[in-house]
Amino acid sequence: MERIQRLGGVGYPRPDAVLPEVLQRNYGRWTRHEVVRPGVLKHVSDSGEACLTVRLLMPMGKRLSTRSLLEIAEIAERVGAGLRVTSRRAIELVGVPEHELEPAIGALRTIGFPAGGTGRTLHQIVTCTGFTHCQQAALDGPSVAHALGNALFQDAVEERYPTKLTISVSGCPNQCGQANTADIGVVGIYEDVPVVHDDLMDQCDAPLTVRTCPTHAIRVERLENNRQTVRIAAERCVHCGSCALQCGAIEFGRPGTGRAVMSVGGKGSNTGCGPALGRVVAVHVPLSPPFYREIVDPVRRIIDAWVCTAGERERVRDWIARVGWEKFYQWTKLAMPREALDGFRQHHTMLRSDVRFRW
Amino acid sequence: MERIQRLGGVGYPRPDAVLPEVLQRNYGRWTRHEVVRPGVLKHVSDSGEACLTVRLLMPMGKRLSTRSLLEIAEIAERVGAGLRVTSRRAIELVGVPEHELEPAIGALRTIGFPAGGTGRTLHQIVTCTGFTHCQQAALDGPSVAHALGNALFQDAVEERYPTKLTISVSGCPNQCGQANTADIGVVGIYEDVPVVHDDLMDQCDAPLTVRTCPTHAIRVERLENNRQTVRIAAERCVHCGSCALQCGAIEFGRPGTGRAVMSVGGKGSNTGCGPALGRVVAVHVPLSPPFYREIVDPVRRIIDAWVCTAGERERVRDWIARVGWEKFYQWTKLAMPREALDGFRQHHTMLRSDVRFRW
Amino acid sequence: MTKEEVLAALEEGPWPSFVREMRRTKTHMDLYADGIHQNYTQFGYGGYVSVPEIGSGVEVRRTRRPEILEESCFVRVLMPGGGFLSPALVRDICELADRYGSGLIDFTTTAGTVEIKEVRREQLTALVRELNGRGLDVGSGGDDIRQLECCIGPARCEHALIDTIGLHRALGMATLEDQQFPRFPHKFKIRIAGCPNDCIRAVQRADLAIVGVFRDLPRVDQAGLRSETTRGTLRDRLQSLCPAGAMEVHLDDRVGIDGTCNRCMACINRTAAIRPGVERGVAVLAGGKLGHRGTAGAQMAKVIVPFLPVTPPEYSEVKKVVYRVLDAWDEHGRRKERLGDFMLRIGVEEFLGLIGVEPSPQIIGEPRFTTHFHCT
Amino acid sequence: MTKEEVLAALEEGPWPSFVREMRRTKTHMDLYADGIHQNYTQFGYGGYVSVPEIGSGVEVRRTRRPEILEESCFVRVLMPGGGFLSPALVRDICELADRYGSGLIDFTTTAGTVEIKEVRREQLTALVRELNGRGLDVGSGGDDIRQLECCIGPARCEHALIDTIGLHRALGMATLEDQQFPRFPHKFKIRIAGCPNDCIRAVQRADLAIVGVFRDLPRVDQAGLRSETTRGTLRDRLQSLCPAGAMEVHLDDRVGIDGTCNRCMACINRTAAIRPGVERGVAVLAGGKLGHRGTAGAQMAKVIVPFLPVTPPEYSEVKKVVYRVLDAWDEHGRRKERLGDFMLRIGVEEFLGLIGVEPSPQIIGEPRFTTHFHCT
Ligand code: SRM
Ligand code: SRM
Ligand code: SRM
Ligand code: SRM
Ligand code: SF4
Ligand code: SF4
Ligand code: SF4
Ligand code: SF4
Ligand code: SF4
Ligand code: SF4
Ligand code: SF4
Ligand code: SF4
Repeated sequence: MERIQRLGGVGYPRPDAVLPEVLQRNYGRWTRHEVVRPGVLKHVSDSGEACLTVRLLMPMGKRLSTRSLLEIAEIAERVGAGLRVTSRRAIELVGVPEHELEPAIGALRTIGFPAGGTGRTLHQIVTCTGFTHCQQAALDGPSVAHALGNALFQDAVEERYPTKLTISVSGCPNQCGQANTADIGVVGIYEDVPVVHDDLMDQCDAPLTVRTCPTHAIRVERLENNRQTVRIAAERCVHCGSCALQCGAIEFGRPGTGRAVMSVGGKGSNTGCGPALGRVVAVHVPLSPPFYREIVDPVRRIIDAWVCTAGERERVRDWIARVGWEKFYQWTKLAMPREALDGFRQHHTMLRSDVRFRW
Repeated sequence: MERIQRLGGVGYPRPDAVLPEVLQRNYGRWTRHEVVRPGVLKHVSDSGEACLTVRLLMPMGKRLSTRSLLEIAEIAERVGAGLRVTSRRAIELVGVPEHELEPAIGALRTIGFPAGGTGRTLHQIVTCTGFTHCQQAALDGPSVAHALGNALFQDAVEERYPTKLTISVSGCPNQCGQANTADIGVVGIYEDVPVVHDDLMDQCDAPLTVRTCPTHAIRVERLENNRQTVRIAAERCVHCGSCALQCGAIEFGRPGTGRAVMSVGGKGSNTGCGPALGRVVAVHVPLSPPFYREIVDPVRRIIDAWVCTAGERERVRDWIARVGWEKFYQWTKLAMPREALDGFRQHHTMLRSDVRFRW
Repeated sequence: MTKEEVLAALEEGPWPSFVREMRRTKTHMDLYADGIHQNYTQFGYGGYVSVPEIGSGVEVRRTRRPEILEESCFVRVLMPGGGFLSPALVRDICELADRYGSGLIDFTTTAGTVEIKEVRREQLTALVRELNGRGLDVGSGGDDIRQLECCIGPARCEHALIDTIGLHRALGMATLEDQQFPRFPHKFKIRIAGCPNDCIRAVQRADLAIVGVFRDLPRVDQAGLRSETTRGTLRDRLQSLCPAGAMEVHLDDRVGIDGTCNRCMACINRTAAIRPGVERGVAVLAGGKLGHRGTAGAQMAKVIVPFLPVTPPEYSEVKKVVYRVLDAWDEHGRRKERLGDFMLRIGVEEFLGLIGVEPSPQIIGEPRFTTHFHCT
Repeated sequence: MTKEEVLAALEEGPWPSFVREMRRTKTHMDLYADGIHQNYTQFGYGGYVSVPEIGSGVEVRRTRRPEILEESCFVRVLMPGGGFLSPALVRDICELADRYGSGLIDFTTTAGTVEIKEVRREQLTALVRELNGRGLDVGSGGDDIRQLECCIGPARCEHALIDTIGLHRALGMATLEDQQFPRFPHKFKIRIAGCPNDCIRAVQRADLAIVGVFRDLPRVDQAGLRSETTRGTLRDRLQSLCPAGAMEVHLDDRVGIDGTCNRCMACINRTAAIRPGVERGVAVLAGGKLGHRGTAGAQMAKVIVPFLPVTPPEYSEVKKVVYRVLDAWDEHGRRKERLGDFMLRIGVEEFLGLIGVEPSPQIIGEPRFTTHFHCT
């Protein structure tokens, strides 16, 4: 069945209206690139023309004031470059003329935006809105990311790593911050058991709510007044919050019950072992803004272990696949939590049948 | 809770009563071995003493007449060797003196038992009792194995392979023949839908039967006389036969509905990619005794592809892991059956998320 | 620490501070300040907001502190594929964000839609009308197709195997209605990557991932390769990078790639002297999601079509696959069931049947090991 | 083909023929001949047969052809660990098989128990009594522990890391009661392998697999290795065999093995100059089965204890683990639920709790990726 487009949709801006000219001229003709230095890429086309790109570190939660955006855009326009946001929501000036490179980088640094996050560095940290706008947030993505970004800043502006490193932070398991896609991920979870407000059950689609629970912890019950409500079996609950998302009568996420979960080894590309989601290596991590030492320290230890023992161009996932999870825990001094096991869903893929142990 | 042994149990024969003397003398002191030639192993102890072993191909289904067994035992005793059955149920003469080697091999060949199945050969084919004694058998393991053994005989007595190859055959998915543990496996399945005999329901534990069905195809129903029976939803049935095993009122496996399923890549050891169960590569294979061309031909094609393209010492599983399933199907000219997919149980592990294709 | 000390700490350090950005706008800072200080978000329920004339792309978020701000409506502006911002576009967005919203811009994680926040409910229609007047549109909210996302592709990348931006435009405009009128079982994300490097993480994050692939072997420029590398480095670097063991360095230093190459891109990423093959198209993967709802939680998309040659500018063959998937899910999916959960529930054999795709060895990781089949 | 032609074809060829063997006995050949000719087994239901004094190890099989043979009772004789047969043992078995049965011996796939078939029901007690009199016993049938199986181990193998035959004896005798009195939810198989080569496929086939392992690194005899191999072959053979990339050939030709070695045995299998380490013990894996019953079908055993030092001849530490597993399953398992299905149903965290084992990185393949935990 073909779909017919309704009238009235303006849709997306046309590419030719937004693409910088150097890219239009060399569209599909690029032959190679190099990282000139951290934050600066040079792409060369078969026409011989080159394109210099400056990548800027973005404030966490990709939050930009119109004032800053306009300041950046003004510098871009002044040097004749285009502007874009990357897939990790860093900002790029595209097509900076060679002689404008230093002045542009200087001007951008002056207004607060250092260049970095290309090649073998820490790339832009991705995070969701967290406490700046979202009610689901068990942790505040932007401030966690900021603490990490500050602690690891030199790693974003100098090529210290075997290859790229990505860190992403999600305020809750909805994963808008894509934590488990990244080499290192941080996810907020609430550890309380949802509370049902019987008097609000008119805001609840009970059958849908029952079905939404992954562990079948919810069942429908009749009240004395013969109205229906739902009940939650605390011991079955895995604190996913799905029921609260679904049903207006369920309250979940009380103050003080937020914790972080950390994952490692997410990967998107097909090199090495291919794509994968990150695996949970730390749970019940306490949240202490604004410096979040309980998160920053393990992240540092993971990075240190990786930097010291990974091969050239070896991504975190490929490194762990080679050296083994035993070595990962040993070298990072993380304690393997019992919760790393998941008998609930991942029994078969998670447990091992080989005896290929590392000690 | 410690277990207490009841009186009366004789138990297992004592090892010292059955171990050949050369093994008792050198117990735990062996330092190396070599395959002297196919069917003959030589183990050397740190005492300098050596032990020659002759391995014999066993009739399929590990069926041996007392006459043959006594004949073999007599030759063993004559040359002063011990006797044993291996884990694949081949027969071994252990501790044959060097000068008795040729005479012994000759004598054994004369009574019908060639030496073979060691090192880089086809090892003993394992199979269950099949039609010789079992009611479950959808195919007759012994005759299928015999057809394969005859077709591949030279491969068992000459070192033609990159490394060992194992073939196992099970008459039905109970897998007493361990088919899916082997490099190449053949399993019999019935493709009919079970029939319920309401009048025999007194031989059926209905709740257990319902629970036994992996796809929840069975439900309890009341008959008009208010007695209970079970009903099977044909479209949900995956023909596993579990219900018939469980319940005397269910008939399964009518004549003419037996077919073979073939698997590849089972492996027990921890080298290469480590242990794994075989994967299903052919289904609905017709059964045509006594030569079973529809089974023998694909097995040959699989072996040929492996022999031609595997690396030194590369087991079938490791070979496929390296070259990919695409190449496996291409080189063996097998058509991938839709049934190779299993949305029912193995969704996540079976489908791929990478785009690392071979063509 | 006092509230102000916490905020101040978050303005410090070398990384550009989001608190500074928020402070440079009219954002109601107390909501955030109290939130971070109590370690508990001050925002409350929200969601779809029904505004006549607008299908999707505007939503509302309530707060727990009505004395500060009762609700914050926000508008998601559809942005061009590849993330480009012309000066005119920047000025338009900034002007409207200042005039209607708090002046804070959020390039969202889903696809870099621009969110304009803290808009007042009664101003929403006016804002959208002004956006439309400037050639901009809204969308991407509720149970609809979200803003499509693609990597920069041929605009600036030598690896691009397909015209990601062109396909984004074709598919984005063709499905616009489904992006603006929520009516599916749940949200649906489509992402397009130019090559298996997947710089937009399509496979990890999209209900439908379209990835540029090539079918023939990588092309080796032997002379170029020789000038870049010496024998020793070749062997150690290229050969050890190849996960398939498909590269061999011959005695004459030529590098050979055999048919076991799995087109992973590793060697191609490493040197300009190895280029992707010329037989190009897309692979389509379905059912990815990161959200934890549904019984199976996060799952990566699974290959349903390993190779499909594409014909710009219409890309009708791609649209056909997309529509078939959408139709199957739309018709048979349950409420709040993401595509991946739907596939899991009905089974992949049946799903492939519904969308009329024949399985091939390229779509499986490994074949099954169980012997339970439907035989009919 | 006629019935006889089919049978004749199965007597032909170079491989020793099982039909010839059957013909050399009193086996009722027509049952098989008709079966293979019709491609349909002539045997019928069977199972446990209740004989006073005998707990398990005798079973009955009915046929579909009572005019030929109504039923065939069979007896499973427990055989020594390692598969050894002394001349006396052979003679005893053969004599009894001829006298009580058809004269056909079956070394079964489970553990090489010897099956004596076509025994008449009323002769069963006498046969078992005679077996007992000669120091032999029966067992291994129904919902009990089946005959234990172990590899040849130190009796003739240089790789043996533990005394498989000793442990077989200790555990086999200690659990004899549970092998002879069926009372568990379902059958239970225990297999012991001397090293990770697992020549008895314990991990693939056993509810409880006990595998000899070492904890330190393989020991390299540098001089021995040099005399066996040249530099070129070392690199190509040993190094490329190592799945962990843990071997390095140094400039002076010395071979180094680093801590990423996963003790896979590949190098050790390859040369007598590399030997397993000296810190030895067993790994215990639970829940394997090949049978398709239960919702999950076949599954390999999963590591529950990665390293346990053992103390012969009692092996009390091994028995403790075995008993704990048996107790947990016995108490909480459902009827006809194999250990693996039970583990799957209650979840591995809970199972480990029941048997009092703390998880460690050695027991996981990869940690989970979902974020759903029980928090209490
Ligand atoms: C600009 C951007 C695409 C876009 O449309 O916005 C992009 C651009 C390039 N990517 Fe990427 N990648 C971009 C996000 C990604 C992502 C997604 C992510 O990180 O969230 C991935 C998947 C990551 C993963 O595997 O987990 C990604 C995986 C790659 C790879 C494969 C890396 C690998 O380890 O296998 C390459 C090849 C390489 O690095 O050699 C690559 C290479 C490149 C090249 C070198 C391609 C080229 O020749 O132009 C570009 C410059 C890289 C650089 O930043 O140093 N790009 N690239 C994205 C920049 C995001 C950022 O702000 O940092
Ligand atoms: C006799 C037997 C043990 C027993 O207790 O009965 C045995 C004995 C030996 N095995 Fe085995 N293996 C025996 C079944 C197995 C099995 C089980 C099976 O095949 O069903 C396996 C697991 C197979 C698998 O991985 O799928 C097995 C995996 C190995 C390995 C690992 C092979 C690998 O590819 O990784 C080795 C090491 C090697 O071959 O280098 C090995 C090596 C050996 C050595 C060389 C050990 C030694 O030094 O004595 C023995 C002679 C091998 C030969 O036959 O050439 N044995 N070996 C079994 C002979 C069965 C037969 O009749 O063929
Ligand atoms: C704005 C954005 C985050 C950001 O910081 O940029 C966002 C924000 C919200 N997401 Fe999201 N999601 C955003 C990208 C994502 C992503 C990332 C991605 O697409 O790569 C994911 C994970 C991928 C996926 O789709 O699974 C994501 C998975 C969710 C889910 C989980 C859905 C599921 O199937 O499990 C929810 C909850 C739901 O839809 O029921 C959710 C819900 C929400 C809500 C509406 C929370 C709620 O239930 O009210 C958030 C509003 C926050 C606020 O008010 O600031 N959001 N959401 C992104 C949306 C921009 C857009 O244009 O659509
Ligand atoms: C004799 C033997 C086959 C052989 O040719 O050697 C055998 C024969 C039978 N097995 Fe078996 N199994 C034999 C080893 C196996 C193996 C192989 C192994 O242990 O390595 C397996 C697969 C491994 C496993 O345990 O999963 C096996 C899994 C089964 C099953 C499936 C159980 C399950 O949990 O799914 C059944 C059916 C059942 O128990 O319900 C079964 C049932 C049977 C029955 C009793 C059929 C029945 O239901 O009446 C067979 C009797 C055949 C006959 O009359 O000749 N047999 N059985 C082996 C038993 C010797 C012993 O001493 O115990
Ligand atoms: S991940 Fe959770 S906290 Fe973050 S924006 Fe999404 S719903 Fe909100
Ligand atoms: S939080 Fe999740 S697991 Fe707990 S009751 Fe709600 S839906 Fe179920
Ligand atoms: S596998 Fe099936 S046919 Fe063979 S012995 Fe076991 S139950 Fe019988
Ligand atoms: S054969 Fe198997 S799938 Fe079919 S009804 Fe019986 S138990 Fe269920
Ligand atoms: S996905 Fe491929 S084509 Fe797209 S930007 Fe990344 S490397 Fe270039
Ligand atoms: S594309 Fe990947 S698999 Fe193919 S040759 Fe290059 S590195 Fe090897
Ligand atoms: S498992 Fe190990 S110890 Fe036992 S026979 Fe095989 S190689 Fe030897
Ligand atoms: S035992 Fe295996 S992993 Fe360890 S060095 Fe030898 S080959 Fe490598």
